[in-house]
Amino acid sequence: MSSENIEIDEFHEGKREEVAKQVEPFFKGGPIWKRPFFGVFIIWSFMTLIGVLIGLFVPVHVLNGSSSSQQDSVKLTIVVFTVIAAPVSAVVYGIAAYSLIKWNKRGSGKSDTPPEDGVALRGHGPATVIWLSISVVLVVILLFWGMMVLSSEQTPQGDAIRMQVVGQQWVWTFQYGSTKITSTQLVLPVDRQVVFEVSSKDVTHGFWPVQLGVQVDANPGFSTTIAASPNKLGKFDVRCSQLCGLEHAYMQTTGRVVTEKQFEHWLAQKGASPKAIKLFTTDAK
Amino acid sequence: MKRAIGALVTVLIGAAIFVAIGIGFHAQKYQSVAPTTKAVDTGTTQMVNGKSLKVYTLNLYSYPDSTGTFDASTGAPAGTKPVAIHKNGNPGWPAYGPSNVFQIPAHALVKVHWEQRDSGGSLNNSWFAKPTGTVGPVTLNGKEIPASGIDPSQVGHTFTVRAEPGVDPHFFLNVAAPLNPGNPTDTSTPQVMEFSFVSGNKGLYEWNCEFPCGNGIGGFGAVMSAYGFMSGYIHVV
Amino acid sequence: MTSTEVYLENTVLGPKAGGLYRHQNFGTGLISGIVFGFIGWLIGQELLQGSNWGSDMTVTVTCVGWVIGFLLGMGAFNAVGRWILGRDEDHEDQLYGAGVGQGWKRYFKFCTDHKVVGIQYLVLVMTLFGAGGAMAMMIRTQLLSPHMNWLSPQSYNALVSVHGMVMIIATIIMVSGPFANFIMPIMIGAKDMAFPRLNALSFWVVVAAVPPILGSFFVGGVDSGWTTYAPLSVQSFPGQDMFAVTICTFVISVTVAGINTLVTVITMRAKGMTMGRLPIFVWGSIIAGGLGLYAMPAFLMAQSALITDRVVGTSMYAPAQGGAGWLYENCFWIMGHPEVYVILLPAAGALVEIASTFARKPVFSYKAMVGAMMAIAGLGIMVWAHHMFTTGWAPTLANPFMLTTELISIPTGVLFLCLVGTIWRGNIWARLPMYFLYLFLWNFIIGGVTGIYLSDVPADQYFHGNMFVTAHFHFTLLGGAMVGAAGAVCYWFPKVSGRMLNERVGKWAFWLIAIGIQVTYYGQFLEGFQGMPRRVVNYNPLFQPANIMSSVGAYTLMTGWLILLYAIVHSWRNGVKAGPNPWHAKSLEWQTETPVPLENFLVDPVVTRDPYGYGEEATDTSQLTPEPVGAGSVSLGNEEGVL
Amino acid sequence: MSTTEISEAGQHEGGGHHESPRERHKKEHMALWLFIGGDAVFFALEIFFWFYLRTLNVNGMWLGNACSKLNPCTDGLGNPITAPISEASGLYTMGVAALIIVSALFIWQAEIQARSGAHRKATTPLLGLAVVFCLAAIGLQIYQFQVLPFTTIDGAYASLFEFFMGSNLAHFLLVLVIAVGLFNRSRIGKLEHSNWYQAHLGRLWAVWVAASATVLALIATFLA
Repeated sequence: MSSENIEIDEFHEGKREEVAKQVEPFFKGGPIWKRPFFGVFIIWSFMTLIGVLIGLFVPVHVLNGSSSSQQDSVKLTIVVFTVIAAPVSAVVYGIAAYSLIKWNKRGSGKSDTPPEDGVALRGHGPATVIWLSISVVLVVILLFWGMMVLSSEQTPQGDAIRMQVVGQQWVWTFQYGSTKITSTQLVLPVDRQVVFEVSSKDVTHGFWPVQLGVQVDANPGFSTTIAASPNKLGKFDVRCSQLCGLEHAYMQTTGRVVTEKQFEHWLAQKGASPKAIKLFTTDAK
Repeated sequence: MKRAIGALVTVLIGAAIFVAIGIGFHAQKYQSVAPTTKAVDTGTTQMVNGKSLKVYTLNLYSYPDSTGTFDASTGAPAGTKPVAIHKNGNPGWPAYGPSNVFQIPAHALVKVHWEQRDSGGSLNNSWFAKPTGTVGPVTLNGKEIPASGIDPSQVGHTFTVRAEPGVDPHFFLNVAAPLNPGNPTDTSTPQVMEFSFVSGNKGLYEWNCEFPCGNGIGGFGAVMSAYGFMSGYIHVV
Repeated sequence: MTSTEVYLENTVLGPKAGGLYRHQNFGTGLISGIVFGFIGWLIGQELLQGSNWGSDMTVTVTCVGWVIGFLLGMGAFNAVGRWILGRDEDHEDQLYGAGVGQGWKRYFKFCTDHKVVGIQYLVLVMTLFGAGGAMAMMIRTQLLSPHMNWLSPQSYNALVSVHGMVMIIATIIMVSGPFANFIMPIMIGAKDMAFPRLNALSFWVVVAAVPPILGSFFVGGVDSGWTTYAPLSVQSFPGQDMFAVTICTFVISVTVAGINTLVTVITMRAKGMTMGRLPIFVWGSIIAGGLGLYAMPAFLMAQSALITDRVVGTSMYAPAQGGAGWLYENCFWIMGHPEVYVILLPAAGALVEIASTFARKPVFSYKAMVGAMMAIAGLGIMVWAHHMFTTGWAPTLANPFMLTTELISIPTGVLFLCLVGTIWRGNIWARLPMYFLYLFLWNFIIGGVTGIYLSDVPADQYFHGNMFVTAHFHFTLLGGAMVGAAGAVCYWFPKVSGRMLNERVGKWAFWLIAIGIQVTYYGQFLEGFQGMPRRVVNYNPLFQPANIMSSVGAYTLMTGWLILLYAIVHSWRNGVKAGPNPWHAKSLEWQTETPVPLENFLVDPVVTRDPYGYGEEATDTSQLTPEPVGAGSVSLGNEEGVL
Repeated sequence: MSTTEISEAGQHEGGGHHESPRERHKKEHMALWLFIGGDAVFFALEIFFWFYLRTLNVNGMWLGNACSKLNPCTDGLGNPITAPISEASGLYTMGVAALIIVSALFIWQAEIQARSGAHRKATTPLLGLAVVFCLAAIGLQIYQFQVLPFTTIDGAYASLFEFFMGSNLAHFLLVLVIAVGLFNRSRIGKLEHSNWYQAHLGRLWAVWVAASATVLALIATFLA
């Protein structure tokens, strides 16, 4: 044990000057392409570019279609967050990759003895402070973005129609308020905010009209609300997002966003009286 | 090289264990309870809109006890050899028969003859007492039931069908049969429901019972959560 | 005098005849467990229930009987009994308890030696990963095709649930089990853990807890996911009772282990090992230990209330009788989120050790790192409701929880800063542990960035309950923590086994794991973007390409882990012998012999500086120097004779 | 040499884990406080459950009135909820709490005696009384379960009431084990000199149990 100790001591003898020489500043020293900053910058730029490209393309092309302003803002949020996060995470990749490229001697992985000790850098105040400040600024940006989007999405509007969503094992039923119409398919008028009052008959379900970009659980014994603003005609999916037992996978249905006229027509076809339809669709305004 | 073989052997052993467990699960939990029941071709019919559709008939039974046998007293034609209603029957667990897997052709009129022998009670959601997705009248013991459906507090079972994820159009059928008023053990006098529906596109459809006939707070535990008793597939071919 | 000579001077203590105590081992534990389980079954059947087998009462009592019987048979309660009777263990009993002179058999005993417990944990963790991994493969195979008819929905749900919980149990103990037991006491210069018997108890309690959860498949399975949200779990199969018994038992283990770790580090540090000189891994272990100690009671509460709901009909979670499912969800996540950090922090600590050793540099801003770990733990208990953004519980709290959740990215960022700062300008020694460190950096960034979307309420409304979440937490738990644990295994392997890990085989495993993780979870991210819900047995054919990608990746991943397992097993038997310090590292565990002697150090070490003095001259701050105390004699703290 | 081999050979004089009572006291004291901390989290959550369900009064089922009086109904398992829910007799609850407090006080007194160097003849009877009172608390608690006017299926109040009493019972059992152990050790003279610390630790636990049981009893009795 003590022999080991002596070895270590000898190892360090007279290394001080060598160590001092190795301490190169981040921004200075030699031609520009040899400075650490430059190398890190190259990798950083590359990784940032990849991140930004992913952010710009993936949500647009992979994400499910959008039928509501909420889903539009989900897409926008993903783009914005990815674009913000890309340069930050690229810093880690840049530093780690540059270190590996620059300071890893070839074949070190096969060697049984370690390379010489690196620079005894036990911390760097300014770097830590900058790192922390950037994180704080980012968190504030992300938080405000989230709060803004959330409040704009969920503010109830005067002309919102209110309908009841009932989850049960393993079917969704939708009740159109005063019209007493119940359907297993969700038909909604376009350009009208709709407030879903969601509840469950048995266990917890997750009410998720996918392309509407909103989601809330259907809890037994309680009613929860969520607002969506369909803004595009067409079909959308309704899925259950909370494991609810045996047939959870099949607890889904489809919905349609239709024009106001078609909507009233559909309600009438289902057997609602004109008066009730009027009460339901117009009086909300 | 030796090490490569060792690594390969490890992976193969791992794969073998995985396959063994997988076969165990497959065999234990996914065996069909009886051979697939195929709908029988019974001619063609003229629809209201003038289209002519092939007609198929499907027989469906619901029993109070899955440990019983399927014979003349429980609905099979006289002279049929008795077979178990359910391979892994459990006393006190109701079951559907003659199988939980049905096969019907696409875009045909399917006439269903359903003999309901189980007791019952109140539905969680009275909406399921009303027939949905049926074509023509729905009869109970030969009498047509009102459009509002049967009494939701006197339901035996429901036959509720929907599409698997991604199958289009979203196919939906729901018919409830009332409970058997007689002695629950007396299964010889069923409630007979008759109804028809038009099958959708080809695909795999899922049916289950929406009457909470299981245990637990919602009544959907035990038999309702065990695959093959109150749930199954409909292959539309 | 070499260590061997010191040890050989003393007579070898053999097992003494007499006393049931000395005849207890895993075999008697099993027999006793089965007997007690059977007695429990009889009690449940005849006295309490009188109804069919498989009812909740019977299953619960049977499982409790098994757990108590197994521990009794193992001899876990001997010391309690002897304390009550006033027949305290004497010296020989303690040596016997530490497994002296019992060869391989001590690995199957209630052994109090922390190194034996560490190895026992390592084997248990690998077994659990094997079981959980097989279930994962089953899930991925089922998802190869949208209408796959291989597994029934019932067994699929059971597999999903048990895979989740088995993996969570395995990851909670994967670093704090083997390495916080084997390595941590040596790192601080202690002779053993503070409570060696509790240490053994914490291990054997986990062993007792495993059979019920795996046995749940035989009584219908668990169909409510690893989160077992009530009220679904209240009406689930009796398998749910076995699940709950497992959790309640496991909580005991975490509590005992947490107390033990904290007391060990606070009271048993070597001379000179101040808190400011503790290796980061030790900090990670005690913060995780403390966090687990205070988070796990919430899980105990959630699951014991679930048991009473199921077995004796209370109504904590049944809304019809005045309960609320949100209560369960809150309780679960009050445990659930801190538990993520219980998993992560020891692994992160191990990675810091690796970074310092293989970059040959001191840890970058030690204090910031420790502060960040504490901040993560502190914030970690205040973020639970971000799992509940879409449950409809207290929508007004969305903004505060969004704030705390996003705040946690600041200390996590500091953790990254310290890791890359340590690597920066180091002379990188590209051995296998360093590979895993790089993989961790790559994966954890992805896990972190995707976490930002989920912390944002509007985006979470799309991603919640969606495969995106699955991919996200697998990237952090598997890509982050488990990769860290793999790094830790490679790093400490020479100390634990006395041999070098075969790095050629290890590197094949590494690349398969690295690629497997990316392919599997990029696939799942795609599924999530496309809108595939979690835990579905069949799905829309739209998602099939992404699912195939994910399944292929999963097979690759499993191959990688199996090859790593082979490398470990092969090297343990045939590896090149390692010296005491193959990595030329400076922390205490590398300064003692390999294999590590019974009480870790032949002479009590004295620490004069922290273990990161790479590139610094030993003379100016003085090197970590284990020195003989009392002129070569061994101080054993035995001044007051037999207790 | 493999790990196995060295550990077989590896043992030396004074091996094992012998420590002075002072050291054990320090460690076990710290461990006990940590454990009480964990238990306190559980305790806090119990109280959280109580007030959460009491405040929400889901379906008017906190006291179960909705079912038992207005419209008799079943609990979903098919069992009828018939028993009228009234508050349980506070006498039992408070009585149980009082007994466990007395038990804890006896352990405390024994600790004071042992600490000041009293002979085992002084501490043993005190600890014996502690055992008796603890047993009495357990017995009364079990008796209370049998005479309760409701069962667990009668609403959230009834459920939590029984849950509280059940968790108290589990705590009492631990106190009993410790009290019996201390009593026996005192009897054979193993609680003297510096070993008084064991009574100290036992007292800490007993006091915590008594305090938490009292708080739960007060809540269950007066905050229905």
